[in-house]
Amino acid sequence: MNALPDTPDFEHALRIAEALIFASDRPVKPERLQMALPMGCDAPAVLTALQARSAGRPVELVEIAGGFAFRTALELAPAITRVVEVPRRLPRVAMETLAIIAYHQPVTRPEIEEIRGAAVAQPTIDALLEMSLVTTRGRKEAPGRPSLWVTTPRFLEQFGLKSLADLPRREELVSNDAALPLIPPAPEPFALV
Amino acid sequence: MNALPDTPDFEHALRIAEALIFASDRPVKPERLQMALPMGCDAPAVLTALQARSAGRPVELVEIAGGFAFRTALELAPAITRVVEVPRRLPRVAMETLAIIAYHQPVTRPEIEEIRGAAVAQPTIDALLEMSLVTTRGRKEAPGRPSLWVTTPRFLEQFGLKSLADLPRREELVSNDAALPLIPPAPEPFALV
Amino acid sequence: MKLDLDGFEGPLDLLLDLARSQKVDIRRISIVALVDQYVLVLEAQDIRLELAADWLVMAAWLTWLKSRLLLPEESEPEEDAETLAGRLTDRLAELDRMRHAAFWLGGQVQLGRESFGRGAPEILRLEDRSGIVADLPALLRAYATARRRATAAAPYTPKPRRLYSVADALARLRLLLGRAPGWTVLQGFLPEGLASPLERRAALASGLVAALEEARGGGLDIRQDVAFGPLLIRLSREVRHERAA
Repeated sequence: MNALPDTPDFEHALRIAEALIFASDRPVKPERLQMALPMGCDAPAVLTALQARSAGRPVELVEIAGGFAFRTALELAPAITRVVEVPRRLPRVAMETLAIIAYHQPVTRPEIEEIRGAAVAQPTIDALLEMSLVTTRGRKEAPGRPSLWVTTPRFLEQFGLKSLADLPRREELVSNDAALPLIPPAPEPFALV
Repeated sequence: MNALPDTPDFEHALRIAEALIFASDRPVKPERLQMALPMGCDAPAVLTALQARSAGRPVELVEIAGGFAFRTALELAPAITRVVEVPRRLPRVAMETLAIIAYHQPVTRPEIEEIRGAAVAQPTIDALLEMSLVTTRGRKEAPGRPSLWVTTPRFLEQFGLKSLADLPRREELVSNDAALPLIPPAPEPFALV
Repeated sequence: MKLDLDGFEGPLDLLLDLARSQKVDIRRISIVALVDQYVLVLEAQDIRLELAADWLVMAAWLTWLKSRLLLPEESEPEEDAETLAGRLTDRLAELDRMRHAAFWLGGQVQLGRESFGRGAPEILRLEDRSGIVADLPALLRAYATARRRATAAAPYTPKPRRLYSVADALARLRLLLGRAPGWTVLQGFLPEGLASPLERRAALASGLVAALEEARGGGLDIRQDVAFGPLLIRLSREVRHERAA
């Protein structure tokens, strides 16, 4: 027996869902919500209904990092940032390192440096660690047993991603970019193609 | 010129207030909200309106510590609160007392204090008793007839021991523990004359 | 060619930028043109010291690559220059992709910048603290700690030991000597019932010292006939005469 939309049971389930997700500082997984709902209420159905209702409100329900969380509407950001302290941006090097970890995880630091063609300074790793965007998971069975770096659920939250599959595919990263027009190379005497 | 209730300007101010209070890590004072509002919007009026609208909703605006914050409705608390088992650690003194009873049983409290080299307070003994880790068995035929303390079967269970004989020998734990009253005196090294 | 070197982290960065300034698809880039431009940059710019080593390796590698490409082909078992150039192109392409990924990430709606989460989350857990964490290692550690502390705190008290002192020996000697008529073995003057060998040795030593002291004052005579033989003592003649008088 399922509680159907617009029945008192379903409305009660919606109230529970809203309160639970609102109170939580991390995205709430459907399984966690299910534990809080009365018997016969389907968490995914409740979440879908709640998402529909919150659309257009100042605080919206979004799916993120494998769960659901309330987030302020984008257009309100300028007003809010006037009084809320906004963390400073990550430097370019840190963003690149983060991107490499995101796409190549699990990846060792020497491998990151190989891809960047330059050393990764400790402050860069520190900055990413401090924001809990990356972490290590085990070590690579290679000389020196270097640590393997991966992104965290917090990374998904930071960039509003449902999962790592939300990252653009690698092929899309270059070909869709207008800044790098695909002009055929000029004929060169020793052109290598 | 003030934005009046039910005008678009006032509605926008309500949206800003809701998002700001949601995102703030502490109760929002009217003066702080005022900084985020467009010119001509009165923060107290906006807060009053927001409070009225949120009444009866799963998340209500409440005045708290001189500011305003959202709180989940009280009647939803049982549904969204999860009981988590957080086992306590035994305080250091209790652990030491328990260890001494385990090794020296049956032992009186003065003897425990002698072995610890420090006093053992009654609440410590009470805590061990309450957790059924120790019990008394008879009294020592000595002045004051002090109770003799022993460990219980629950103690063995808690520490995963088959029997007390599973405990490592004392000498393996504390080398050169010559001050232990319960160790037999060593034989004289020399015999002359 | 004008380059702002401050933004660069390493040679690959520079190569990538050179590649871009050629306005070409990196995957189809002319390595030779790249090498030429790179060498130009190396000659024209002040290179930051910490990058110099990296750059030198890259420069050497590129120079070698260029020489391989310029020289007529030889049959050699090594990787050919085309493969190496291809690998460089792949690396540049991957760095370029990661640059774009970073750019894409930077353009995402970010938490705490464009959108905000709950600032003051509520505590959604009730703690049941009825259980205890207590494992055997903790118990054993506690025992060792308690014992070490107790041992360290206790002041050093040597075992009380009643040893026969020189003064005791003197008194006993004076008391008993008069009763013995002639030469008597020293041990005969020692108290009886000394249990431990240590006590017996101490008593013997005290007895000897007392006898020597008495002999020095002229109170008694000592003799030992052979080395390690028995020590014999008796009252000195003067004392005997005094007593007799």
